[in-house]
Order: sequence, then structure tokens, then C-alpha cells
Amino acid sequence: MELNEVSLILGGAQGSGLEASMLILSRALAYGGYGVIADREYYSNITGRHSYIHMNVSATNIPRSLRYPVNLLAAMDSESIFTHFNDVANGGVIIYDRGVDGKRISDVPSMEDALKLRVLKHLQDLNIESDVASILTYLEKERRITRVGVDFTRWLRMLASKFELQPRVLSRYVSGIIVVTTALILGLDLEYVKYGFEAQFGNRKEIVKENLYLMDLIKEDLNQYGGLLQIKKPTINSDKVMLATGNDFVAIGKIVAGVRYQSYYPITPAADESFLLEKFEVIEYDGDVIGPIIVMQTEDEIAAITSAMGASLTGSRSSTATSGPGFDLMVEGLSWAGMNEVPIVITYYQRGGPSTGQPTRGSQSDLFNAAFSAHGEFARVVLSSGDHLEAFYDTVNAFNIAERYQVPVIHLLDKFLANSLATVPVPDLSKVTIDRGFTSNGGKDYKRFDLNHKISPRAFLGTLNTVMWYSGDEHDEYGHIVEDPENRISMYSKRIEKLQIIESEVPEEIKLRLYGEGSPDYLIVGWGSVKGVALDALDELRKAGYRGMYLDMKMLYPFPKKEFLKVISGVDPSRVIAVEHSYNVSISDLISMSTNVKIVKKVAKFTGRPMVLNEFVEAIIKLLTSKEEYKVLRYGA
Amino acid sequence: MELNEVSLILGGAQGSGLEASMLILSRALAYGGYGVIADREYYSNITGRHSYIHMNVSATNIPRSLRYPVNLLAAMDSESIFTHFNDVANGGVIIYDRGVDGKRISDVPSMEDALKLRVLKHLQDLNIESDVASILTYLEKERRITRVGVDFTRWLRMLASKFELQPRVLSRYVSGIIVVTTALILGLDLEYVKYGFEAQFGNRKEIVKENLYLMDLIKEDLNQYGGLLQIKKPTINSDKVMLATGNDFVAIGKIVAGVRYQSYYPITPAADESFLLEKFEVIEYDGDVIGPIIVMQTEDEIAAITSAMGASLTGSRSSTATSGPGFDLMVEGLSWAGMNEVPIVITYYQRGGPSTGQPTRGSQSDLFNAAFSAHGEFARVVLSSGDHLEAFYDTVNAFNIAERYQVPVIHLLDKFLANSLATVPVPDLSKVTIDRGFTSNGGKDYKRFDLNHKISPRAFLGTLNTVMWYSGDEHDEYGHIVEDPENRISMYSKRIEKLQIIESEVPEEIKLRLYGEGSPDYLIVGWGSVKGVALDALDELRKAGYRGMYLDMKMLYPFPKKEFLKVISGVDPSRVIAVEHSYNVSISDLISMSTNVKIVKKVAKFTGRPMVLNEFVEAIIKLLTSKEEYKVLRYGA
Amino acid sequence: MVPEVNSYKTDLWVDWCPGCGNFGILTAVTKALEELKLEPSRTVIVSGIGCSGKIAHFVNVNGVHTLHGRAIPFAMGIKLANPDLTVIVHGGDGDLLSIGGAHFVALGRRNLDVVVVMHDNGVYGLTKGQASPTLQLGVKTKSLAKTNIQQPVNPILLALASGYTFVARGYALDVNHLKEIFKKAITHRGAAFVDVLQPCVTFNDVLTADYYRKRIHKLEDEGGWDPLVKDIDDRRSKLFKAIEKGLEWDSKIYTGIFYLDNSVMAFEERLSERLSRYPLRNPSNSKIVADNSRPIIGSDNFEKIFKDFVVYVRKGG
Amino acid sequence: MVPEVNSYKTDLWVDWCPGCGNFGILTAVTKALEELKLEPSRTVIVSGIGCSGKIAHFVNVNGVHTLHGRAIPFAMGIKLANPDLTVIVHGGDGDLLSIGGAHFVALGRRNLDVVVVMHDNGVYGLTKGQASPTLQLGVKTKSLAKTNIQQPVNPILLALASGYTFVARGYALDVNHLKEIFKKAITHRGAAFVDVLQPCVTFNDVLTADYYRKRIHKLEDEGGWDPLVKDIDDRRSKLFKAIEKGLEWDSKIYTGIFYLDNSVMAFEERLSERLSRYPLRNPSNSKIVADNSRPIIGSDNFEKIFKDFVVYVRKGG
Ligand SMILES: Cc1ncc(C[n+]2csc(CCOP(=O)(O)OP(=O)(O)O)c2C)c(N)n1
Ligand SMILES: Cc1ncc(C[n+]2csc(CCOP(=O)(O)OP(=O)(O)O)c2C)c(N)n1
Ligand code: SF4
Ligand code: SF4
Ligand SMILES: [Mg+2]
Ligand SMILES: [Mg+2]
Repeated sequence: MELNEVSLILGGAQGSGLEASMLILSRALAYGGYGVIADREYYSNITGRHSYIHMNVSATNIPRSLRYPVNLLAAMDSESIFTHFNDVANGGVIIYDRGVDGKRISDVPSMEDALKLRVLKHLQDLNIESDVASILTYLEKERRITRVGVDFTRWLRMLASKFELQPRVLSRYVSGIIVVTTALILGLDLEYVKYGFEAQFGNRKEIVKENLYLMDLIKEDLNQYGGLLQIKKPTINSDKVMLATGNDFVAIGKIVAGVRYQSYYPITPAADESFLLEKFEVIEYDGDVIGPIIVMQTEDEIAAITSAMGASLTGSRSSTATSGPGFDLMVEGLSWAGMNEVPIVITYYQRGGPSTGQPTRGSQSDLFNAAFSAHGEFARVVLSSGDHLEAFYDTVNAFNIAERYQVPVIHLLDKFLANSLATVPVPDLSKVTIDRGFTSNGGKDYKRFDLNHKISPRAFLGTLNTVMWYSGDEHDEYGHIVEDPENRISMYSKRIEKLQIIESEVPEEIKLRLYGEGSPDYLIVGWGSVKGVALDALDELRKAGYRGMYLDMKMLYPFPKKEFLKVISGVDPSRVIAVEHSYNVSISDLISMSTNVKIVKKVAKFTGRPMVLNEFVEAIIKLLTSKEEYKVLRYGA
Repeated sequence: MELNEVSLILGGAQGSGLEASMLILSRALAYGGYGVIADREYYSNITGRHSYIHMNVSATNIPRSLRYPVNLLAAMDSESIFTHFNDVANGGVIIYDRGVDGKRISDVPSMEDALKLRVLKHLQDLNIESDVASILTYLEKERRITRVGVDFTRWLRMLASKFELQPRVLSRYVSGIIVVTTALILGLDLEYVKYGFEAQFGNRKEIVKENLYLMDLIKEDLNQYGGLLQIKKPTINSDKVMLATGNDFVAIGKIVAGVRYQSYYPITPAADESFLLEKFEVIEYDGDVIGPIIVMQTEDEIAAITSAMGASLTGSRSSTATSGPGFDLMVEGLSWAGMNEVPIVITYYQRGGPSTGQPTRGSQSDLFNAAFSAHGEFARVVLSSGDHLEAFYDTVNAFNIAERYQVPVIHLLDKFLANSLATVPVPDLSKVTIDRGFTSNGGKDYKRFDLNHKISPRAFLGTLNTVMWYSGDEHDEYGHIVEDPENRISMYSKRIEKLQIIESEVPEEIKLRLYGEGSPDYLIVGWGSVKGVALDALDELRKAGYRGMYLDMKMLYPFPKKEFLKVISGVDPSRVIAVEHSYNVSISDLISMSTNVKIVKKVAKFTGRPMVLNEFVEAIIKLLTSKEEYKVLRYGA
Repeated sequence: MVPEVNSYKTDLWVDWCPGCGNFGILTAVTKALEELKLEPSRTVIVSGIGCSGKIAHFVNVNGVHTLHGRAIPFAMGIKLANPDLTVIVHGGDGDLLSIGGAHFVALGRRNLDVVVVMHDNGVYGLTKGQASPTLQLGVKTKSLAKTNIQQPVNPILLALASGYTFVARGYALDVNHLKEIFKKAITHRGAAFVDVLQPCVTFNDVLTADYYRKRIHKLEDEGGWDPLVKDIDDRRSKLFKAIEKGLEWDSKIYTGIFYLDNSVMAFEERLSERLSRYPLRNPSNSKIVADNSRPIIGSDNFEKIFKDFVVYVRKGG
Repeated sequence: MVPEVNSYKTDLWVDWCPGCGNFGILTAVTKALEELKLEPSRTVIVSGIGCSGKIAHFVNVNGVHTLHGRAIPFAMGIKLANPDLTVIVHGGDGDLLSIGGAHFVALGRRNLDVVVVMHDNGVYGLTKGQASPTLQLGVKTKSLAKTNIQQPVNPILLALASGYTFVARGYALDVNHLKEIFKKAITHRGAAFVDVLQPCVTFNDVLTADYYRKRIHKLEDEGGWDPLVKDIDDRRSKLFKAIEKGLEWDSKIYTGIFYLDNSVMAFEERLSERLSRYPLRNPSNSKIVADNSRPIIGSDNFEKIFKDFVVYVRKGG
């Protein structure tokens, strides 16, 4: 039986090359015409803790969500087996290093006690010993899982002798072995894998050669397993795709939007965005140059936001990127941006809080922080993106809104999207425009905060024959401090009332999007990266006889009341379900506050792991068919 | 006609001794048995800008709000006249320095252009010249306002020659002159004033003597004006009162609560609290010592909150005090407190935002910042206080709640309360208790985050035979980092679910208080320092035939839904009015969000000046009798 | 009010206390700008929050009055984005050395071409006189309830340790001397720091004009004083001399230029090695929009630029 | 897991990269604690966020793993509130000198009796190798996309400029020497700073063990090295010597104690002059509750204590 779709996990220790495996395999699959989504789970650790890639590969469409159980587990070490064996589907495959057969759980110091104890208990219940071989034997017998034991060491030794490699560099080739073995089992054309290696290593030709040598070895040795989980020939009709993470798409969006100053203080999962921007500081292209983009690693997040505001005042599109702890430090700066009507984009990648929390895990628990932190009242905009491609367009939207309304825009993303790799259609550049808002050439009596306009014409610092003032204190039209009560009312109202203009002017598709069938018998409401799983759930639920829709709230602040109420009007309130990676499912609070619509049914997940399709669908069905109102999802190691 | 109540303004340049005038006069009045409330309005400036005291003195009760117009204006300079002449009631009195008779508005550089232009326009409309004499003549003629022109210079010269004083110190005596003159006009027994001087200057006997000399001079010269605005003999029955500001009451509350570490970074209007605490670092009393209280001026607000958390871990009651910009910087620390269940009190004095805003003016625009800033989800408590006495009790409550539930507590006050001076009953200490919560003596296998309890027993750093760990990362029961998803669910839920315990356990009187008559035909909802004006408005409105109640929301987060809904249930929703010193009247949003009750009628003020009775009453009547939903108040210079 | 464009002073009322040292700083800075003939529209004063911070409003060039402690990073963003601008930071001693300490050090490390002027009055003026980081240990000014128990930090030494390549001290009441220092600081290419001793007449009754009058000596008046680093080998010895003079306090307080090193590349120069056409082409003047409000990266060049992310699916299959 | 109370190491798995210099620091610190026989319950390790910050979990004394850059102020609160505790801060070079720069300077100014150990690896380890404030200008480690264009700050000089009274440098791979430095730092009364050169094997391929092996010299091995300030007059000369040695880098890198001054009062001592019974009576042990959960200030003494705020209304009237 050929499979339309394959779910798989690649597991191993942090630092052992899993990310490379993910990239090479995904490139190979993309080249072959498959759709891929890959989530990367890792500890806040550089070397040694357990890390894994959870992938979904499809021959028929671009996958939007992850699934359990998986068809294949490729384990670089015993910990991967102990951690994930239970997640392999009956009839699935486990690739592993035969050398770890004798390893027991107690031999693995890097595993956390909580997990160890849980797995030991489970094994005890099943009456199995806690070593790799026993587990695999059990799986083979009871659950028809094929174990593909391979001999890493032998291959590496052969590679070493062939290319005269030092022993200490050999571990780098494990990622390739994992890819090739997996590709074999999926019955992929190994040309795709070759492409994967070439694309990954570029002009480091030697490495490609070495990996191809390994490929031949493996092909020979594992011939019998070829196509064990044969995936269908792809039927997705597209001649090119982009393969990138959420971080990448935001960075690319910023470049297209014309960002010229990006500040950052390193923090997971935001730093990779700046790392990519650094590579594109100056784009030499057809004899011309695009840029420069100054990418500044500042001394802290306070300097990140304040320097970006400084850059913005000179007329350069400016942004910064951070996650929760860093955003907290930017809050005072945000308030200055509000007071001085500074266009600036803050890309905010949520991770698990509070405090340092789970720094490498995902969450959506910062909505209220983004929307309401900072003292005083002022206009800001909070945008969210449901997937990689949206992240690209929304990045451009964020700059346009920031400049058009002269407000700080917070683009709220999360670790799931930031770190997951996906095949995505190439953005349609003909849909992208740049709106720099109401600018001015200044002049002798220039007033930066001219009250004759709802949004004052903006001249930049450095404009000829023009001087202007900015102040965090309440100010007059020139920007000079004034405490007069009547001036206060005018300035204060002007600044806040931009929210109404924004609410009325921003196009509906930036505010929210509705998916699924008309006159639904249930409605899921969410935002950000739950979109993928929600859309896939609609499909699954349709098969089970439920007609549903998904409402993706994209502009979270100011909240698009009118449009929301229009959507919600036809739906039975008891059949509306809010979903979020948090405990509180705060989107429902935001909705109550903004529209007085109370959503009582909620799906929450706050383990730091993404919602996967099966648990999501189950939860929705439960909520639709019972009195239960709140489901907490907990799947995923 | 003797007056039950007198409103007055003392005006002058910042730095010219107005605060001393306020204190001496208030002490005199308190000693005489009168009730006093005095608001202090000043620029963000050290010397020279216009500053004034707005006071309400009552013979019959302790006044709770300010009123316009005032009966008396005591002007130290011409700017005070230009700024306030329009606020003096018909039949009122203006005390002023005859030396400024010829001053024109254009001669006053410290006045802001906006105000100058407005006053000039007004004078033009009235067809008066823009000099002091013309204005006073007009007021005398058209509005029966008596001008009491005095000769500061002559008195000061006499004082100087009598006591052989340097010319440069003479300006210090102007505050006394203002007090005595005012007292004369109110027909006060000058013994009270003598008491005022003595209480103010304590053992600086020479200064008292000099001021008493001046008093005699003035009495002689101004005999004719004695009792011009005769205030009634007081009928308030109390043999002692406290006379202090909101800052003072919080500091005193902290001392009683047992604060042992207070950190601060100077900021208006919070710093005065720490300044007072510094004076009480060690209280020597009856041979014993209370304290020490360590009052640390830290390098910034980040160090303020983090060092206070450090101190708290050792078991000492710890707090910090700040206002908006400083709170913004504390937000990351707050999140650590949430994660590590650290009892800590943050006294948060709101001022005008956003950014530096109006640093010396009042506001209530930071409710959402207090309730929702910081990334991630965790339990916190936000308390507010309606008046000076509440501020005292609530300070103690804040520490008790912080320790009982092991949460950060934000005590939300504002500049109005912080800087206003009032006569207040002496707190009833028999009502005060100390609750240190669930503590532990630790021991060999101590688990700081023991999951066997909803609130884990707390041992302090330094406890014998006990070691413990804290971490901002998600942790196990010992406090060690753990990323396990199941542990995550337990720990995360435990922390957040404390909110439910708090909501159910905290006594109703800490959550909210209801004032006024049962089955009202309208209900005002507010929090914090609007209480005074709201209560006085109930009385005024009763006279006009409206039966109303005021609901003072004291615990703002977690929001006491049940109790609120009980109160609101009997009231016609269209007759509920939310009031707040902000644009958004955010309490109504908080209510929508928490209870889905939508309050559509709102009274807002955001000039930085406090709501005064007359405009407040007018606005309520307007909202009750028309379709209007939103009233912006704007009274006060 | 409309500022007089011909003057380097705005016509706002200056609301410092009469006699405040800040008036001297204001005069010195406006004179320096005037003598250097700096174009007001190409000059920016970036200030923090404090009495000192208000200066941005009193000078008739662009003024950015920022947040307490954050003038330096604001200035950095402005300067990097538009390197044509002359950027001068004004901050208080609390602003720059207490809450802003990390930025103060970071700017030195970058040697960005910005001047930092510190209004050094030993107190937190605008919040009514608390001790600032430069107030000596054991001092009790009239505004303090208790004696100061924190040691002072020596701004000259801290600036040198941080890497500033121009380090000077001036005195607010010696306007001409201060003006000359400002001029040199502004024309210096790299991070310049000027510690300005500024009597606060309202709160600091210890560091008064009288106090300073008795102690201030000009470095120039010391025979043979030369703060200029001649070459890399000279650096160490000039640094030590600067530290030595900078640490003097009790009996002699030196003003003048302590250290001047032109041999360290300014940050903009380092950037220009990396960004070929910088600073000529820079964030504030480089193009981002093509015709019809389109980004300059369009359908035609997008795939080429981001080729590493594009996968062309294999033909047939 | 339950820590073994008999050991100064917890039995947690140490998740640093194999070969990381942090292992040496961990061993040195546990040995120092052991040799000083410090009571685990009276000892606190306060750490920041970074690879370095995890150390708080690996030592079997109280551990407070705080926020990035904020270990110093946390430690200050702990120490001031309970001065009986031995408080040791561990932080990364990014943690202490970049985001935490202002606190680093402030602690020096206070000379509070806390030890600060800086894990100096030239990179931001836990965020995958960005340049830290101690990385030299022009260096490109393998983890950087571009050459580092920020100057390094010299931690020894910065510590001296800030006022630390014990300033030393150790090397993570010379565990015994480092341990001895730690012991002296811990027993020193006042703010102590130890800059520990710590190879990061994963991200820093420039500052490697090999790099250090060739350059490190012990100050003790220099004839007649004596960092101790004998009296106030000796301070200046010792400071200069410390600076001189501290600045050496390219060919020789010194380890050992650069500066040691016992003549400056520790902050706790200054406080005790102000708070009569401190540190014996302190925030963590002073009474706040009387019987029946009443505050110790009650109806009987409230008015006396706050008499300045009470007005007794005149009799009759
Ligand atoms: C984040 C923050 N904290 C505190 C304040 C309050 N504040 C205003 S001015 C000032 C200090 C002023 O001292 P300094 O920087 O020395 O300037 P000076 O007034 O002496 O010129 C402070 C702490 C603020 N504005 N922002
Ligand atoms: C406010 C904040 N910003 C950023 C981070 C992300 N972060 C974690 S560790 C780290 C730096 C680590 O470098 P260093 O302090 O040198 O410690 P090392 O890992 O090298 O020991 C950063 C920036 C954070 N945790 N908090
Ligand atoms: S308080 Fe001091 S620094 Fe501020 S204006 Fe007055 S004299 Fe100047
Ligand atoms: S990344 Fe570097 S500092 Fe961090 S554990 Fe690994 S080797 Fe050590
Ligand atoms: Mg100052
Ligand atoms: Mg480091």
C-alpha cells in the first residue's frame, strides 16, 4: 500500500546534526514535489539533551499540521527510542543504531527524571524490560513495527578510510545517514536526496561527495527495506516552492518591505531572523545594490527598541525582533513610540513563559502583554500570522500600517511558526505594495505634531531647512513640552483616536479570515499558528459529519469588532470554540472585552509542544458533543 | 453669613514655599477641628513654573472632593491671578501682592503660550486689559470679588530689620504670610495658626518666633478683612486626626505591615514614600527597636524589583514603589515573581502617560498595564485604594495577600491620592493583622514547589539544614529546570489556579465596597481616587432627586466577578456609569472581559487634573438625562 | 512658539532654577554649534530625562528628548541610520551612569561618532535631589535625609575603561573653555565624552561654585600636557596619564582634554568595511520603493535574491 | 532527584557541552566551598541566564537562577536582607557586562560583600554564539556570520573603575589555582570580582584552550607581585599596577589577584553605622508580628511612633 502522507520523527541529541537532517530531507522532498512541514523540538541546551524533528510529508497537498502516531521514527540514539517508541503507529518503522540494543533507560543521564519514571512505569505495565532490544522486540511482536537496525559505526569507518577523515569529524555524517535511510524506506528516488545534499552543502563539493558515497553504501546494505513505507508519487501541481522557516519568511518580508535598520539582542526564538538579515545586509544585484540594512546587536533589548526608534525618526524603516523577556524590557520604549507617533515594527515571537519559562518551546500566552503592556494610553497595532506565507505578507503589512498611522506595530508570532520548516508557495510580489504614509518636506515652520491633521505629516530628522522636536513629555505641535490641560486633551485624543481610523481603514483580509463552509454548525476561533491544525481539523471533522468554519483573527488590536460580529452573528454561541496555546485562551477574553460575546468552549495547550491533529479533532468533538467546556491538550514528548 | 465649607487656591511659583503654606494652614485647620483636603498641582519643574494648592475646608465633615469655583484665591504672584481669576466665585476674595498690580500677561515668561493665548482671548471677550489691576477691578465690579492687596515687601522689610535677616532668606517667609492672611479672612482663631507654625517648624523656635511676629503685623494691617469669609465653628466630633498625604499613609502602612526591605529608584510621585520610610529605618521606641528597614536607592527600577525579590526570598517583607515608566521596567521581574511564587508588593502610583507624559499630574490610565503586562501566564493581584485611610489598610492587605498566596501584589494608586494632604481618622490598629501564609521549617528533603499543596509551604533562604532552588525556567518541585510536558502542566496550572483560590478566599470588603442608598436609580462604578468625588456627588445628586450608589472596585485583578454581578444585578444597565481618570475608562473593559456586563456610559478625565465635584455632578446628570454616553471633564488649570 | 531660525536658541522660557549650572552648558553648546556653523537641520540633540534633558528644547536644532537613561541608544539609531547628522547626547549623571550605565559602556565599545555631554551635578535634580552616582561617599547634601553610602564612580575613568576615544571634563561656569571642549568633541571622529561639572544650586550645597572655584585647574595649564595618542605604542602611556589626572579630586580637579585617540576606527568606518557604500548610502537615504508603490524587490528579482530558499521541483515525475 | 546533602555537587546531569570550560569552574567552586566548609544552607549561588547560569543547579547549596543580566541586584537583595549568607554570583560575560552592565558598575560602587564570578567565554553561549562584550574587535568565531565590529571591554579595568575591592582573573582549566582565587574572593569582605577565562568549545574557536595555554602567566610568578593595598596612600600605585597587568592581552594574559583593598568599608558596615543593630538584627530575622497575628505596632504605640502626623484637636471650641 502506498501512502499519501507520512508522519515521521527524527530524534537525537542536541548538537548531533538533526537540523541538517531536517533540511536535507526537506529539500529532497521539496525537489521531489512533496509537501513538507517540520517542527523542531529542542531543549534550552547546546549539546546533549534530546531533540527531535516532527515532520509531516504529503504527496497530495502542502501539509498544515502535525500528526500522531508517526509512521517512522529515525533514532540517532537510545533516548530517542525511549522517548518516542510509543508514538509509532502500528505497522510503522523504527530506524536505529544497532549499537544501542543493550542500552537501558537508566543508562541515559540526559533524560529527565519525570520522563524516565513515566516510561519505566509504562514498560512495567507492559511487562517489558527497559532496554532498547526488549522494547523493539515488543513493538515488532505486538504492533507490527519493523525495526531497521543499522550499523552507523561501520559506515563511518568505511567513509573515514575512503576519504582519510579524522575520527572526530565523523559524527557530522550521521545526519546524512539518517536522511538516506529515511529516504530509502519512503521509497524516494535517491536523485532527490542527491539534490538535497547539493543544495545543503552548496560549493562544499567534497562533503557532497562523501555523503553520496555513504548513500551508495547504505543503499546496498538496506536494499531489502527500500519502499517499506512507500510514499505515493506527488500530485501537487507546482513547479517551484519556497522551503524556509517562519523566521526566514519574516526576515525576507522585512527585506522586501525595505527595512533598513534592525536591532536585536540575541534571544530564542527570534535571533535566527536577525542572523538571516545579517546575511542580506547588502544585496548586490545586477550591478545595483539593495540596502544597506544595518543589523545591530545591541547591549540589551532596551537599546534594541530605542535605537530602532532613533533610526525610524530619520525615515528609515526600522524594526526589532524579540520574545517575551525581551519584549518586557521594551515596554517603556513602546510607550515613547506611542507618545511620539513613531512608526516601528516589533516582531514578537512567543515562547513558553512566564519568565525564562521554556525558552525553546512554543506558546501563545503573550497576547495581553502585546496588546496592553506599557503605561498610559496610546495607539498600537497587534498583528498575527497563521502560517509561513502570511508571516511574509504580514511583515510588509506591519511596516505599512506603522508608517501610515505612525504607530508601533507588534507582529505577534510564536516559536512553532518561527522554527518550523515548510514548503510554501512563492509569494506573489505583485500583491505587495509599500505605503509610507503621510510624509512632509518640512520647512521653516514645520510642526511635527500638527493638529490640523488627524495624522500629522511626518518629516524626517535631517530634512533640509527643517528642525523638529520630539519629547516623551506631553507636547505641543512643535514637540515642545506643554502641560496645558486643553492642549493635553487635543494631543491625547488625537493619538488615541488613530485607533478608530485604523479600525475603519485597514482592509478586512488583514483583520480576519474565515475558512470552511457557510452556515456551519460550529465555529473555531483562533489566531496565529493554530491555523494549520484548525484547517486540517475542519477537513477531518467534515469526514465525521461536522460542518465547521475557522475564524482566524489576524488583527488583534485594535480588535475588529464589526467584522467579528458579522462572522459570529449566524452561529449558535454554544458551538463556538476558542483555541490557543495557553491556559487562559486569552483570545476569548479579548473578544468578551471588545464585543461582549462570551465564548465558553475552549481548547488549550500549554506544554510547549504544538497541537497535533488527532488530539485537536478529538477535543473539538468532545466539546461539541458534551457539556465539557475546557479541554487541555497534552500530546507530544 | 458664615460658611460651612470653604474652597480655596493658594498659588505661586514652584519653589516659593507653597507646600509649606499648605502644611501650616492644614495643621492649623486640623487643630481647630476642621476637615481638610488639599490637592497639589505642579509642573515637572524645580523652580519657577506655576504651582498651586487646591483646598477644601469643612466645618461639618471631612471633605472628600474638590470644588470649583473657589471662595478664596491667595496669589503669591501675578501668574496665579492670570491663571485662576476666573475660578473665583462671585463674592469671593483674592489675596495678592499689591506690587504686581501693573503686571501684564506678556510680562510672565513662565506661562505657557496655550494658556496665555486662551486668557488673552477671554480678557478680550470681556473687554478688559491684560494687567492685574484691570482684572481685579473688573472682578470687583462685576463679580463682587474683594481684592485684598497686601504689601509683602513692607512686611518682609520689617521682619528683616527686626531679626537682622539676610535679604536672600526673606522669600521663605512668604508662605507664612499667605497662611496668616488666609486664616484672617476665614476668621480663624490665630491660636490655630500659631499651632500650625509650631507643628511645622518643631524645635526651630526662631523661625516660629519670626512667623508669629509677622502674624502680629498682618493682623494689625488687615484687621478690616478679618472674617470676610467667616467659616463656621467646626462641628466634627473627633479629638484627634491624622494629617498626611497618600504617600505618607502608604509608608506608614508598610511600616506597620512589617516591611523590612524597600527598594526604589527616584520617580514622581512615588519617591516621597521612600523618603519617609528612610526616616523610619530604625524606630527606637521604649528602649526597643523596630526594624531595621533597609531602604535602598537602586541603580534603576530593574534592580529595584529584582533586589526586592531577592530580599523576599530570605523571608523579609519586601516592596518597591514606582510609577508608570519605572513599572514598565519591572515587568520582566514581575514575571519571575510569578514563576517563582515570590511574595512582593509593588506600590504603583499612576501619573499621566504615555511615556514621560505629565510626570507630576495624575491619572488612572495604567490599570491594564498593572493587570496584564509581563509575558506568560501567572497569578498576580491588583489592589486599589479609594482614599488615604484605605491606602493604609490596603498596604497591609497587600503584604498579607502576597505572602498568603505567594504572589506579586500590585497596589495601584495615583498622584492625586499620593500628593494630596488630608485630615483622616487615626487608623484602627485593632483591625490590623499580619498573615505570613504557609511557611515551612524546611529540612533535608525540602521541596520549595511541593505539588502536594496548592500553595507550597515556603521556607526562607538561610533556613537551617535546608537548601532550595529557584529558577525562572520551568522547574520541578525542587526548583530545578525541567522541560517535561507533564510536569509543565502541573506546575503551570498550580501557579495560575491560585487566582481562583484568591478570588474565593479574599474577604469581600477587600474586593469591593458599595456606598449609597439601596435600590438606586443609578450606579456609579469606579476605583481608586475617584471615590471621594463620587461619594460627594451622591450627596449632591440626592439633593437634586437622584438616588444613587457608588461601587468602589478595590480588587481589580483577579476581578471579583461574583460579588460584582451581585451588586449590578438589580440595576438598569443603562443607568450604570463608569468613571475614571483616563480616556478609555478601562474599568469598563475589565468588567466586560470578566463578566460580560457592558457599561456604555462613561465619565472620563485625562487633563492630569482631578475631577472636581461640580463638573462630575453635571456629567452624571447629563448622562442620566440624555442619550449621551461619554463625557470628558476638563476643569482645572 | 515659532523658533527664530537665525538663532541657536529657541525662544522658549528656560525653566531651570536661577543660577543653575545648566545655563552655562546651554550657552557653551549653542556657541559651539554657532562657531562650527552647524546646520540646525543636520544637527540633533538627543537628551535623557532630568533637568539636563530639557536642554533639547532650548537649542534650536533638532531635539529628541527621550527616556531616562536611554539617550545613548536613541542617538545610536539616529546616527547609524543617518550618518550625515551631527549627534550630541545630553544627559544627567543619574541618567548616564546609573540607569543608563550599560549604554554608556556600550557606546564606548563602539566608538560611534557621537558626543556625550554629562551634566554632572552629583544629584538627581528633577526628582528633588537624591544622590547621583558621582556624589562622593559620606556626603550629605541638604536634600538627603541620610549621608550618601554609595561610592562615587569616576566618570573619566569609566569612560576610558569603556573605550571612548575623546575624554574631557569641563566646568559649566567656565563657558568659553567649555565651548572649546565641545567644539573639539564634536569635530572628533569617534565616541567623545565630556563630563561637565555643573553646580545644582537648589539641591547640592556641597559641590558648589565655591567648591569648584577653589579646586579647578586646567590641564592645559600643566606644563607639556598633551592628551593626543601619537601611535599605538603611545596609547598605554597616554591612557595612564589620563587616568592619573582624571582620578584627582580632593584638592585639584582638572578640566580639559584628558585623552584623545584618533587611531581607533569609528564605528561607521568599521561598518563601511562591511557595507560597501555606507555611509554614503545609508538607511535614511537608500531607496525602498519602486514605481507604483512597489517594493524594489519584485516578481522579477525576488527569486534570484532569495534563491537559497527556492526549490524548483524536478521536471516530470 | 534528591540531592546528596553530603556533597557540594547535586546529582543532576550537567548539560554543558563535553569539554566546556564551565566544568572547571564548577569543580573549582565546589571545592572552594568544601574547603571553606561553608554551610550549604547559609550559602547562595545567584546566577543569570546563559550556559553559565545553570551552575546554580549543579552546586548543592541554595541556588537562585534569576534573569538575564540581573543576578547582581537579586544577590544584593538577598545579602542585604540576610547578611549572614555567603552570596556568590555567577554570570556570563554577556549577562554581566552587556545587559547587566549598569548593575555591574553599581555593585562596585557599593562594595557589598558579594563575589561575582564571570564566565568569560567571549560569546553568548546559550543563544548560539553571538559576540559577547569581551570578544576582541575584528575576530570572527565560527558562530559569527560577520567579523565582530565592537571593541571588547576589559573586565579587570571596568571592575577597578567601578570600585570592586578584590579583582582577580582565573582560568577555568587551571582548577586548583581558580579554587584558591575563589576562596580568597569569598573570604574577602567587600565586592569581589573574578574574571574566569572559560573556553567555549562549541562556539569560540579563537579563545581556545590552546590560545590560553600559550599566553597565560600567573601574577604570583612575577617577582614581588603584591596586590594588597597597604594604606590609602598605597591605593593609587596598586591601582595602576593592577590596570597595567590587567590590560595585557596579546602576548601575555595574567591570572591571579590584581587588586585587593581591605581599607574600604563594605556596604554592610556603612549600613551598620546608620542602622544601629545591623547586621545582627536584619530584615530576615527582625520581628514583625506580635501575638495573635498582630503587627508589633499596635494601638498602644502607633500614635507615639507617628506623632508627627497626628493632630490633637484643641479642646473646647
Ligand atoms: C524609568 C524612569 N525612572 C525614573 C524616572 C524619574 N526621573 C526623572 S529625572 C530623574 C533623575 C534625574 O537625575 P539626573 O539624571 O542626574 O539629571 P538631572 O536632573 O540631575 O539633570 C529620574 C530618576 C524616569 N523619568 N524614568
Ligand atoms: C532579557 C533577555 N534577553 C535575552 C535573553 C536570551 N539569552 C539567554 S542566554 C543569553 C546570553 C548568554 O551569554 P552569556 O551571558 O555570555 O552566557 P553564556 O551562555 O556564554 O554562559 C541570552 C542573550 C534572555 N534570556 N533574557
Ligand atoms: S534642580 Fe539643580 S540641576 Fe535642576 S534646574 Fe535647579 S539648579 Fe539646575
Ligand atoms: S555552548 Fe560553550 S559555554 Fe555553552 S556549554 Fe557549550 S561549550 Fe560551554
Ligand atoms: Mg544629575
Ligand atoms: Mg558568555
